[in-house]
Amino acid sequence: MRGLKMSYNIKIDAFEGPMDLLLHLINRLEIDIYDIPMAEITDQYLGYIHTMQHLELDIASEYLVMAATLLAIKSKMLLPKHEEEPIFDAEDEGFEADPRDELVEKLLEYKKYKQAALEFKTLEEERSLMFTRPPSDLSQYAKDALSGPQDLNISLYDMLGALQKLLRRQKLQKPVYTKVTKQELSIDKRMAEILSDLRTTKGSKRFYDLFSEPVKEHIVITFLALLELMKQNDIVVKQDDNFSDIVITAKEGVE
Amino acid sequence: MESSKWKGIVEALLFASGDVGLSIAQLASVLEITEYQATDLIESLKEDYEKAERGIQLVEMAGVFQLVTKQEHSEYLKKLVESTSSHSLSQAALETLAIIAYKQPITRTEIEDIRGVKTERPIQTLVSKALIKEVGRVEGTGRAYLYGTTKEFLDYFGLNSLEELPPIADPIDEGYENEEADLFFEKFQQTIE
Amino acid sequence: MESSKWKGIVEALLFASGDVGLSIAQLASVLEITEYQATDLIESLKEDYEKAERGIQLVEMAGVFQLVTKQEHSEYLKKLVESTSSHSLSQAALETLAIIAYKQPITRTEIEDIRGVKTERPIQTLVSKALIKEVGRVEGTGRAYLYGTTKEFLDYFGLNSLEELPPIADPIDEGYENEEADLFFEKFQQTIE
Repeated sequence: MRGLKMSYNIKIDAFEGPMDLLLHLINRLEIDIYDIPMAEITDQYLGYIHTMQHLELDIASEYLVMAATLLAIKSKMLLPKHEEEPIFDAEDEGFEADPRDELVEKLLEYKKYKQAALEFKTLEEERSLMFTRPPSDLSQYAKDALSGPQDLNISLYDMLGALQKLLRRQKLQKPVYTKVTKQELSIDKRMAEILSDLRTTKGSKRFYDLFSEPVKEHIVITFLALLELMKQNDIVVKQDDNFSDIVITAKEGVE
Repeated sequence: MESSKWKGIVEALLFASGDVGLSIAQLASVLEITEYQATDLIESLKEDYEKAERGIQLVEMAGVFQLVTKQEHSEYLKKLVESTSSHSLSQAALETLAIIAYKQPITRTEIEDIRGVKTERPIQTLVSKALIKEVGRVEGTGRAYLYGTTKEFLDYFGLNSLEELPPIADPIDEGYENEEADLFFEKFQQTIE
Repeated sequence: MESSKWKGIVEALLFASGDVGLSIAQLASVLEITEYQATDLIESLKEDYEKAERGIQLVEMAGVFQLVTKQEHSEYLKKLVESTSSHSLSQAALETLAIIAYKQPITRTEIEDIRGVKTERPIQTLVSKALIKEVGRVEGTGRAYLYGTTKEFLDYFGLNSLEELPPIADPIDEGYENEEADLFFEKFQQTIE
């Protein structure tokens, strides 16, 4: 029972509210929305509510309000009709208003936007397939005049919009490769690579040339590998002058 | 200047503008040409981008032109980004947004009347995502906020203007599809039986 | 696949990778081709960009390839900036302002970590517009400045306090950089042990 309850707790999100539930029932029962059999729909709706209560789910008050509305309409439908003197507030003179009218109108209105929401979802998906880039940094061309914000014409929403763009963009700037390369570049492996690298270039190489991969992990490991090689006395590191190239040379006889 | 040179400049300007985009008016003013000429340049660039060897396209969104990658390459681009766990909008947010888009300016109460449920949370989400904003207040007592969509909204859905909103279908005779709900309903029937 | 199609994909990837750029290794891994093939594609794209009708070029900087606008168009880019900057803030400045508003007090380095690019100039602009100010300094070495929003910021946006800022749904990410620092630390530990 416990497990069952939990699964329903998740599934209750299937409906966006009483209107959504009603539309669903109407569709499922293949009912003509313009001629809703109130008794049937009310029974079905209440059955749903009772099951939710049975499952001890929290029922949003809106569902109960709708239940009351359905019952009210149902009872009005049962009242005898008067030809001459309409007992309901009829907007058009001489015609008796159908007690279902207001509900039907609301359902149709809601349905309209529910369908629009579906179209928005499609648009959202299509748009998400297009990737953009941030504007280039052109600040070198900008002139800043010292002044307060009063001559600006921006809103809080411009700021939020910019932030939103940044947040969307940022997702792209976290490249997966940090994960991919995390795999197995060990310091030992990099040490061996460096030594064999040095051998192909007659024993020496410029320090910077060893940092060929612009991946942070690779840089860190290369650096640590170099330190380790120095410690083991396998390489010699030389710099002739301040700021001149640092040259890494493999010691002879080092395998 | 030759037309090919002009195109190069327009491409540079579009590129530098990134996801902020460039309007025809801006383009005309920077190049000191008429808006007609600017539009021509844009059109001709658009065609160039249609070639297979180009990975980018020129689209008009939210009233500005911007370069974006072609949809057909999205699978490769997705490999470059961390798997984004569905950052799409919730059903409640989409419904709320749809109502605001078609009926703006509109108050929260009016939205709740249509949806039949409380809508505070979805509105907050939409504001924080800069998809909607407060555009004013109702006169009189209460002075409730009126909501409308933003420029970011158009960009988010790839629309150029509100006129491009999908027409709202008259829902007569259209089936109401909701598989998830169906599934729920079946389970639920089993429980009552 | 035809080479023209490949080129399109490489262009799309380069475009979307922005100022961060792409390495040959990354490109090869995303396209599942060899690094040789990736280099060939890059070379061939580079040539394409040399044509006059292209406003962008493919450059290699610090081992990564990225697209940038051609030097010769800089006067137009300058005009673009001039035409937009007087009554508005650049995207960079708006982003920076948002980050400061929501994460103050914050140092420039922290902002740059979030934005992924240098942010000296936007900060200068915001200070000169009195929207932000230095609110203190970080303890310890470096003593970097901490930035926060000003009273003018609140006035300008009609806020009584920072609490009135709309809540943001997506947290501004801070985990990323730390992750890398952790990685470094881990490796470092391994070495000393």
